[in-house]
Amino acid sequence: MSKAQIFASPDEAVSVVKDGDTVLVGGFGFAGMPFDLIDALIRQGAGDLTIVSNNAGNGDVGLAALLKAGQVRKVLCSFPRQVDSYVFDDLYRRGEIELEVVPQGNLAERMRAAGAGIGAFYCPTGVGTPLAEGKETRTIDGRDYVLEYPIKGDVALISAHTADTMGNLVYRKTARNFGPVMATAATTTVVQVSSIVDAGQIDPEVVVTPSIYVDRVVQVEPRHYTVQGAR
Amino acid sequence: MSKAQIFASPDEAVSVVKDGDTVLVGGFGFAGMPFDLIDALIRQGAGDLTIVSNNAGNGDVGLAALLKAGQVRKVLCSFPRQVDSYVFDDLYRRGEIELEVVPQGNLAERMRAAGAGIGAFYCPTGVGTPLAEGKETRTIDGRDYVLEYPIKGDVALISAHTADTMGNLVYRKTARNFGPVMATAATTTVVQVSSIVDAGQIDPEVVVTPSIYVDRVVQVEPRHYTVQGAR
Amino acid sequence: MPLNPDQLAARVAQDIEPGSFVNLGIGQPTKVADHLPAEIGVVLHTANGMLGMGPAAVGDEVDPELTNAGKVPVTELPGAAYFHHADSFAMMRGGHLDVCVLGAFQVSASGDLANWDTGAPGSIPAVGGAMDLAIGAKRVYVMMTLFAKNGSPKLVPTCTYPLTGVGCVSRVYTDHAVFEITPDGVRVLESFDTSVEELRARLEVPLVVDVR
Amino acid sequence: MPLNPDQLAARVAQDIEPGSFVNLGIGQPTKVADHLPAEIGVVLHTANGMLGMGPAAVGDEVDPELTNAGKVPVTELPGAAYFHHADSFAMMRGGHLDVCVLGAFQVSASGDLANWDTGAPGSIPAVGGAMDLAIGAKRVYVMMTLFAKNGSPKLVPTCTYPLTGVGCVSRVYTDHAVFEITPDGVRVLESFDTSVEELRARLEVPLVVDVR
Repeated sequence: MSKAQIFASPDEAVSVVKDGDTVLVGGFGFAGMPFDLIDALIRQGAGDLTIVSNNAGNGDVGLAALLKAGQVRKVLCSFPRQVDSYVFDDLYRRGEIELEVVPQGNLAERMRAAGAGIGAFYCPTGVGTPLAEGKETRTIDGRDYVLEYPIKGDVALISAHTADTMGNLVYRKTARNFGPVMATAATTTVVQVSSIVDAGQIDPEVVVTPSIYVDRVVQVEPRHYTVQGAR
Repeated sequence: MSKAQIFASPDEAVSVVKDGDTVLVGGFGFAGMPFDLIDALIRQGAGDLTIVSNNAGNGDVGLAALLKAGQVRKVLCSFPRQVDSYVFDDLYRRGEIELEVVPQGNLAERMRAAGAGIGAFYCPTGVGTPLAEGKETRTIDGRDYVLEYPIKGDVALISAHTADTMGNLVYRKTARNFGPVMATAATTTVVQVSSIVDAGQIDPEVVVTPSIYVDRVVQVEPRHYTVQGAR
Repeated sequence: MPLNPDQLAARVAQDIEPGSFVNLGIGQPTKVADHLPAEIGVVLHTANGMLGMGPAAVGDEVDPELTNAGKVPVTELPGAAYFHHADSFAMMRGGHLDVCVLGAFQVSASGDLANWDTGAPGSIPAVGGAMDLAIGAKRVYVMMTLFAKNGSPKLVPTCTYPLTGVGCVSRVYTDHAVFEITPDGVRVLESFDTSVEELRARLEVPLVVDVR
Repeated sequence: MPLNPDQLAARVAQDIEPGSFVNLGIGQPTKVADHLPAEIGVVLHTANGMLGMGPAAVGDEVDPELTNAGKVPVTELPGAAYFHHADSFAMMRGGHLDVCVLGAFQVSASGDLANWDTGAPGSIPAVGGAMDLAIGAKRVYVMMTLFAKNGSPKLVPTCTYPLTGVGCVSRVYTDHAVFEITPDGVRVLESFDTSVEELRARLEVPLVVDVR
């Protein structure tokens, strides 16, 4: 409902997150990670969160800092273990955080399903592996599939390159990653961008996330961390 | 496999169509209809075709002309009946063509599923209606869904605005419609475009159909028909 | 006097909140757009792949590659976006549209909608995006005459025509009155040229009226 | 001498046909790119949303918003395209990639792949896109050492590590030999520093050899 609201600060933008929420956090490693929104969420303090994100944090910043702050009960992700995922690793080994490993394509497709009104879907990924254990399977046209269910978020925190005042978004290079699909899968989508332009300034042909999926926008200073360590 | 082949004429481009093929035909009414490819298919003469398209032809041109040529055994579409669908109407009433009416969103989503490797999906559209009769249903989280299966094409014939020499495509306005999803759902995708540019001339951020989905490209003169009659 | 189609479209428009994302289907409901002032910022979706649709195109504005779901040439407003059909219907089916407005042959007391096929012998069925809109929009508003040409009511205890969707209609805007479909029954929100008693006499559907 | 990783990458690259769409996973297999001459027009896909990926970025080319699936900064070639994660994995899972090259802990004689989790106590499982690539690419090439550090074979009758995919591997490129997984068994396509007899002695997997 209604066009995107534009906020003056990340703190106001993330005020919508509540204790116990499922929060979809964009980014693939650092690319596309909404650092300013996460920092604001740490200041805001909502706890008992379930985080859905590709990774489980790198170094001491962004998602790793949120984990370190003790606000996260559970992580759904495809690739927690990385050379610099020591914050997560430590919490996990101490039994202080739950982990559900989801194949990366299922993570994306299950959020897409949530956004697209699909109740469940038969998926070829993971058949015969431990990640399909206990899940319903079916053979269709001679191929085996696993039944997968949508992942819906209460809030999505994502990063885009430019928003217009309606809330239309464009991204930049591989920082696009999970942003567009998370925007469709959350009740409230909060976006940090490098710039906000007037409606009409983004060519309608190149909009990646249409305004209908965007609820809250805040402009922040671009901030990049060194990419360290493969995987 | 391999980059798009660029053909000098629509006739060469559609040579891949065989008797009995399922052919996905882009366009929503006239917008995005691949007129030149269809005309070439009429000259080529492949028969016993199953056509998947939103409509079943308008006036005497494009898809309607293909139907009139007697090359089509069956049509899957969402909206055959239009003010100017007299070619289809006549064939249908004479029992000379089969019709499967598919809700427009299912048509799109079933082709997307074919392109995305999804075996089947539970969909809320059509529950409790005649179009769900005989189909498997399931209640998930208190909501009823119908199980829908992919629609895969042997060939897709679509129209785009510009291709680069790799086969990347951009479209124009609402002529985009089914083109991008059909391109993913067919074994061979044939595209007519208004212009072909060098690789690198389309900004990678604005590509709508990535080159991997495009097999054959032909440049044609833009040709538009008057839009006549709503619905 | 019952409302004419234009008055009815204006009445529907009154209930659309500023800033809503709205799909107006095809045919009559598209007239609602004429009664949505630009300043309230309603964003129109068209199923064939666009948000931010503007008014019908006239003269030189006509572009065969820019039409609405009824294949009528339209225009584009600032802040528009184009997308392909699967994305467009994901938007519809995923529950992102605030309101859609559809025509109907019949609406039942429990909100079932029949608007795609009369089931008449020889008729050619054509559903388009109606079933997707019916189950997808947060609120489904129907805009129709209350009575068919033969005088039979179109708000009925049970639809006799093939269904488009089950229990999906929120409100029914007709030339004689506006009805809300509620778990407690069909509520008369407003009547134009007739009394509730007259409506009760002509409809087989029990009507609930708020005491104001 | 067994092939070193760079030689092995070059050997895999030889079997990639011109114009193929290829995903090189993460880690070692990404080295294959160094042996694909530009003129053969292989198009690289990276799971995090790009076709047309170029070589690793150096110096000023480094852009934190342009990385591969291993989060290593890369470059963009003419004719590239960006897309979001659901579209990227639809491309992978829909069978559109001609080849993917993956590392492995174990491959079984029937083409089962284990490459995501050793199942060791205390290990933190992490699958990434491996299961999607395993079932999605038309041909799955594995690139690995034939023996683990403790000398045990990694081409095995049955995987003991948790599976990534069932019956999905087409070929296994190792430092000692190249194997094709076929319905008739594991075929030795080529050996580098060893005889088939030696391979038979060290592996528990029956090997098929073509008479040439």
